[in-house]
Amino acid sequence: MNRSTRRAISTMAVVGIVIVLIIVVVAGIYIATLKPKSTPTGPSVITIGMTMPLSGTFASDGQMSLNGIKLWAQDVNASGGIPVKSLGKSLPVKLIYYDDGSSASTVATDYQTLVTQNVSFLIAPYSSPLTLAAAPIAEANHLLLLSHGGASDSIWAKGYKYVVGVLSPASQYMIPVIDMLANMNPKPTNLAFFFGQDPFSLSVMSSVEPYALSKGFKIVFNQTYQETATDFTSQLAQLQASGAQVLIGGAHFTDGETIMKNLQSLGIHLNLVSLLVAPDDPHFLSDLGSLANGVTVPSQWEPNLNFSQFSPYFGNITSGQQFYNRFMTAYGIAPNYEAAEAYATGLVLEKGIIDSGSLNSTVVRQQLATENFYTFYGHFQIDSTGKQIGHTMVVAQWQSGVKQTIWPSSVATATPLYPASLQMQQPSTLSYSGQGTTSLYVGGVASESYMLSQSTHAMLAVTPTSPDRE
Amino acid sequence: MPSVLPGALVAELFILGLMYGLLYGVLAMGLTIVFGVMKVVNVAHGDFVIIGSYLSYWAFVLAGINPILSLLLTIPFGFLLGALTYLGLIRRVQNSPELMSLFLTFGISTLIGGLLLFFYSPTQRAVPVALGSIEYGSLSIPVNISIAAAYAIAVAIALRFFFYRTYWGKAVRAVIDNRTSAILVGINPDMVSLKSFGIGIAIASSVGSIVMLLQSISPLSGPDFTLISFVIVVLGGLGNPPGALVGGVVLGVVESLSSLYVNAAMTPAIGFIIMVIVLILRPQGIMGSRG
Amino acid sequence: MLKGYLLVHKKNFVRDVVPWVGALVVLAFAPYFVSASLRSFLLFLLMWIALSQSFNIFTGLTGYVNFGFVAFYGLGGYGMTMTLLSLNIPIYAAMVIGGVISSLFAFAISWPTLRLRGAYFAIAMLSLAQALFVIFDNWNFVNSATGYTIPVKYYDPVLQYYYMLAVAAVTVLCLYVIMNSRLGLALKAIKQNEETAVSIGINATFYKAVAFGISAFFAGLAGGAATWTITIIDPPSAFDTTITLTAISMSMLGGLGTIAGPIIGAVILYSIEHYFGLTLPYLHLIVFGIIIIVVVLLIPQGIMGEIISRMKKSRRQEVGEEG
Amino acid sequence: MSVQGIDVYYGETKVLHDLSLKVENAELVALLGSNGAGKTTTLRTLSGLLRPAKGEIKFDSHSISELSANRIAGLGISMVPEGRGLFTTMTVRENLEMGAFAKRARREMKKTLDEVYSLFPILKDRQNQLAGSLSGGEQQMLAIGRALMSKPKLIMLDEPSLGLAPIVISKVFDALKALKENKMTIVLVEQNIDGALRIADRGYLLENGRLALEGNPTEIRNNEMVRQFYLGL
Amino acid sequence: MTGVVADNAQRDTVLDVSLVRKNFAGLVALDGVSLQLGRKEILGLIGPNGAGKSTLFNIIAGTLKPTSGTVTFRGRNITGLPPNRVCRLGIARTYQIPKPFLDMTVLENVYIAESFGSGRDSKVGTPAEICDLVGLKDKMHLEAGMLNVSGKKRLEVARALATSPDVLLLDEIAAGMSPTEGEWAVRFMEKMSQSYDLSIIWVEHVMRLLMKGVHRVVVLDHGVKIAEGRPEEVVNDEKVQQAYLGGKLS
Repeated sequence: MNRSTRRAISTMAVVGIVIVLIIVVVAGIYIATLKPKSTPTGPSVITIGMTMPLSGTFASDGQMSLNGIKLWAQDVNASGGIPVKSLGKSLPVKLIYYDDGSSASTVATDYQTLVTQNVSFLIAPYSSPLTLAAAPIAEANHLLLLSHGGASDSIWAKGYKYVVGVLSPASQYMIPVIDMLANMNPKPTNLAFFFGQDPFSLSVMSSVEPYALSKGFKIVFNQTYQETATDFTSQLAQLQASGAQVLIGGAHFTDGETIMKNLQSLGIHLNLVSLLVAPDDPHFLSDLGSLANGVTVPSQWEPNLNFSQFSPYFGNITSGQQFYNRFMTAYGIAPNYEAAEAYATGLVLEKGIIDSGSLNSTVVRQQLATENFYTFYGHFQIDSTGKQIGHTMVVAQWQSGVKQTIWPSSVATATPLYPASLQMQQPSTLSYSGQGTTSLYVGGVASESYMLSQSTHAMLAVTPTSPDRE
Repeated sequence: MPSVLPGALVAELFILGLMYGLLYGVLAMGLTIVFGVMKVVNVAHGDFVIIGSYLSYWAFVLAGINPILSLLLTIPFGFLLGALTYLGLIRRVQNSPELMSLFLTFGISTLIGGLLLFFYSPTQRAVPVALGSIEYGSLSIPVNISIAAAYAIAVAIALRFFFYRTYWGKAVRAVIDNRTSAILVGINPDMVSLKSFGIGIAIASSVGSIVMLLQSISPLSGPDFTLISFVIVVLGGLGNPPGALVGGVVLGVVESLSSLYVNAAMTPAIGFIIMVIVLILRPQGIMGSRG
Repeated sequence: MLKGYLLVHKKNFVRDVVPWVGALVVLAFAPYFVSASLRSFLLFLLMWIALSQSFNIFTGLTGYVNFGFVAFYGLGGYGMTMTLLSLNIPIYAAMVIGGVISSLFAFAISWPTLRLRGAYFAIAMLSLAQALFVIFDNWNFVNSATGYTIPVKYYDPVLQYYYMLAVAAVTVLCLYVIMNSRLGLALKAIKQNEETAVSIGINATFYKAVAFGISAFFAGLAGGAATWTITIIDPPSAFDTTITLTAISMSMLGGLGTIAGPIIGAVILYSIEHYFGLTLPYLHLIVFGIIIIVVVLLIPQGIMGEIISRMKKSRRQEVGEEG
Repeated sequence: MSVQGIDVYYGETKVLHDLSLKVENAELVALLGSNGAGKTTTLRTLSGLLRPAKGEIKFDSHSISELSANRIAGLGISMVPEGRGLFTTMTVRENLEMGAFAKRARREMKKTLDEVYSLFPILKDRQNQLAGSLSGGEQQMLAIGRALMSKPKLIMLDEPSLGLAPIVISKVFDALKALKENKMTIVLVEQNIDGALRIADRGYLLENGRLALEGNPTEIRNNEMVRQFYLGL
Repeated sequence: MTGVVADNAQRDTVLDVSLVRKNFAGLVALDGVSLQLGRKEILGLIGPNGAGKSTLFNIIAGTLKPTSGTVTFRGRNITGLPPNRVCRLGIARTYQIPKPFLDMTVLENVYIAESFGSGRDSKVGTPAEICDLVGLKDKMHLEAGMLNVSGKKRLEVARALATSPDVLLLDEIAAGMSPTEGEWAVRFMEKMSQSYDLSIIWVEHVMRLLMKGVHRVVVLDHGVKIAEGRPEEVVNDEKVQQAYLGGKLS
């Protein structure tokens, strides 16, 4: 390098440093402006604060949840806001949210920021660890923290007074699956457990294991795995050798699909596969095609559920289908239960504010303790710790390219496809047109639609050859 | 854990481990060639795998191209991308301390991760191509993994041909062996570096296509592949391509067979622990010859 | 010894000490006049200063790049949490125990790992940290994947702020003391030319291990204080490679081996991350990546390194070639 | 080749001071001098591995001071580095093939290969062995053979006798003599003055990076400076 | 052994190298070399390139472990001790290619050596005095990287002296110095040796100087000691001429 280029480069370095410094100054100013503006005449909006994991491990869940909550806020504001009795008027809702990057330390900082921004209520980030990181801050500032995506039972075992769960806790996830299997004919005897090694999945596993044993099942394979693992074939080969008839397990997204692909490539015959989280995502179908058929997932909510016959019923959205359509129109992608539980969280807050007539978190929290009602998402009732006890899980199953609710039978839209093993070894056609998955995100906003076209539907409609029995 | 090990299961696990090992071994070869020629530890290696995977994914979704066919796309694209990355970035730190290239490729890795997240969202992707398995007695060998292994072998053979039969391949070996002498016989080290980096990245992104047959990926899976490659490369000796293949097979088989005794969640630790032990006992790797 | 070295250097105490004390005083009174959100921002900024500085204590002074740095942070966090929960001792004592545990780990692994050089050392440390993650994830003794939560009775954001301030201040002070001590002198010699250093009687193996242990101690302290603030610790958050990479990026941007460098780097990068994290979710990774690439290509010595070498260059021009 | 007043630095240290040399066609020039005199530095500069800070190097009346080492090699200047610099993990034949890397040489590789084999028959017997497994003398022959493969106009050798037994040394010198008789231009750096002067046409004596003496073998032999530089008395 | 006793200083041996042998991957670098260094003696160690001088230095200094043989320093077996221990016992060395701490000033370089070194009070003086002694007084506050070759060589000597050694291993100190500077080096070493009870092994290619400066010479060739004795005897030794010049020149 000769002298002149060296000088040019150092000049560029100086320019670089200056640019960086400018960015920092701008950042500083921005952060300074985050400080609350004084509002002497009482609140004119209801400010609700939260962070969401829009990047990092939980990013896709966070995006879904955020969309659900934003949709609720839109709907509320479109209908004139929430009537607050103590103020004698209806106030619109304002959401403040940040990306926490799935990092607990960012959650801890951002919630500190939120509590200084005159928020009246807090909504928890998606996932149990992040909810746990937000809880002490809510507690210390006496702000209600509604959990829509933190399922771990431990959240409610720490004595927090302000944390309220809208969703069924992790311990409830696989219980209905076991109930369903116990009612199958022929009833399977050998179960395989293959859960992820993470707090949520372990929490699911620790409750389903004794429950399955109490129902007379034998657990012939029981392992946990790292979510980041790139293949599970050697474990699944052993699972096959163990003589298991049903696989119960999973953790999140990528690992769930990889398990399915591995099962398929090994040609493993199972009567039923039930995985956490992954199969609920619409991508599960587009990514796996006919392989998805017959896979079940414990679900907090399904589009085909309808609770409007229950009383008291709350909310303008009266059925799952209505929410599905509403969400489709707004975002162009199908909602999963994460979106629904997030929307329902808004409804729960709305109900609490209306019934208590207050914007005071402590008052609303007390009000929620007494509530017992239904929304399109299902039942709401909490115990003294704030844990959800009213809501129940359902079991959903992919059948011919459609996700059907199959359990409990009172809300089922289809009979379980059981045994559902046949699709597993059918090589799908290589000329699959794959129109189902062109959801291209730019900056976290879905810009293209996710829609199963008619032709895809037709192609994926593999007629079950085994008789449905219940 | 079975008290008596069924022979067929052990055999199946061995074959599965071997085949996966071959694929990851070839992936690691890409990394080790780059290190051998340039002394650059490419932290972004796994992210180039994901780029290849996404390319195959979109080829499949938009044009219905099977991931195997999309190799025809990812190999030249990977080579081009590698060559451009080399010309634009890597070349500038080639003569700086090793540390600088480590930082640089870490920056590239972060950038790729960010760009993929920005454009594709964090959701997982997979392609619904099912290939079933070959039943042989009581063994069942998955077709997709067999294809992966076959591809790995093909790449290994092609690399061997390139390194031992072509002039440029020999030039690459010459540069790895003795850089100064290579320059003195007229080999342009920049050209060799360019080609090696291109080849390294072509291998990574083409493995990405194959990976699409085996599993589901997300923009954040890149570092997982990098880590696997690191372990293998160190097992085989940094800068030693055949060593990488051996390291990959050793790791694949050990991990697969260990699954009989160890909970799956512990499996990744086995690779790391083997690697740390190897580094302590034989810092030059299993295949390394320098004493 | 110290006296003799100071003679060589002619320290300007007013210039060297006053700004630091000033900054410390401002930070000490900060909770009284800044908002809770800014205080919380400062708390984590202080954590990053402590982390990048403890990274600097080893890597900046010896030139060995520790890619498994997060292991020290995680072990400190676990050490603090577990002693706090099981022994019911004051939190500062638990933090010190966390630091000591992390330090002992560093000494234990120094023998096999410090023999490795360059990329081998980096990869070995990276793998070691990953192995720790997997082991903790499966180990019931540390509550496996579930990890621990700090009970809400310990929650006190102002106190947490002061602890973190203390950790950061002590870490910076320690680096200053090391750099002006016999240990620092030995490390400086080892970094510049290990062979010569050994030839004049410096026990390189010993001094490197000591620096490794000290670096681990302060990273452990910071890990403990951070865990207390975040209130939860589990293997993915305790052994997150991103923490290593962020600490590396910060100290590298500011300038490894200098006192002010890692602090400047932490301020810049953490502000950027915080700012973009709040506004543009995916963009901060892209910005982060570009900054690292630009720094490596344009100012490989970091901001302080660049300033120092420019100062030297201009001094050299004054003195003229060979004086 | 001609070298005009070059200054060469290692970092900030000046190691060659205003050095000028000339090498005529088909001439064997010996560069002599004690250790640290600057002989190896001179060769490294001529082959392009080092850049002169000042001065000019001309080859066939073209300036080559700014060219990269691999370009210079392509022009037909071949160097046998100190310690031979073989590709030890490659076979003898592959080493020779690499020698003919330059496009000009690659076309005639087969022919050149035969020529080298006839000059050093032992290499043909060993052609599929790894270069690292050869004996010291064989390695030196391979290094020279590799340099010849590029069909060089000028060949430069750095201490070919280093570490070899006396019998092998004389063989190496015989080979060089044969090359010279084939009209090859050779620059030889040697500390074995006697051997070098026996085959050289002219010699330069360096001391501390400066030219100390220039002349034909007899003049150098009879100059007292040589004995002084080497033996101190 | 040629058996020449140079002067009475040799009577008490400070350093005794006995039958040292070193193999590198099958190659014999040193083949049973023995030599003794007396108190206040300056011993020249010469030999053509590749003779094994550096290997011998590295073995004495502890950088390499001999395959067999022993090194005894003042009656203590120091074979295989690490270099830092060897230095602290009192054996200092310089490097042929100077290896200063480039980013430190001259004074700092010397200061570090003094403060670690042998661990005893320096017998030569304070770092500043040592800089003065070797003629670097006015460059004391310059960075080592800015010195010229001669300055760096002087710094090597200063650094070695600062460790307060009893034995000094000098590796090509005069190469890169002007003839006048070389003369200075010879006088300097003689003075150091006498004033500070220093024994020196000196490797040098600038023979003119070496022969003036040393009391006794040991000649190595191909790892074997081929001659030993007073300079004028050694120079006329036929084996030495063969090794050095490839034959008798004229």
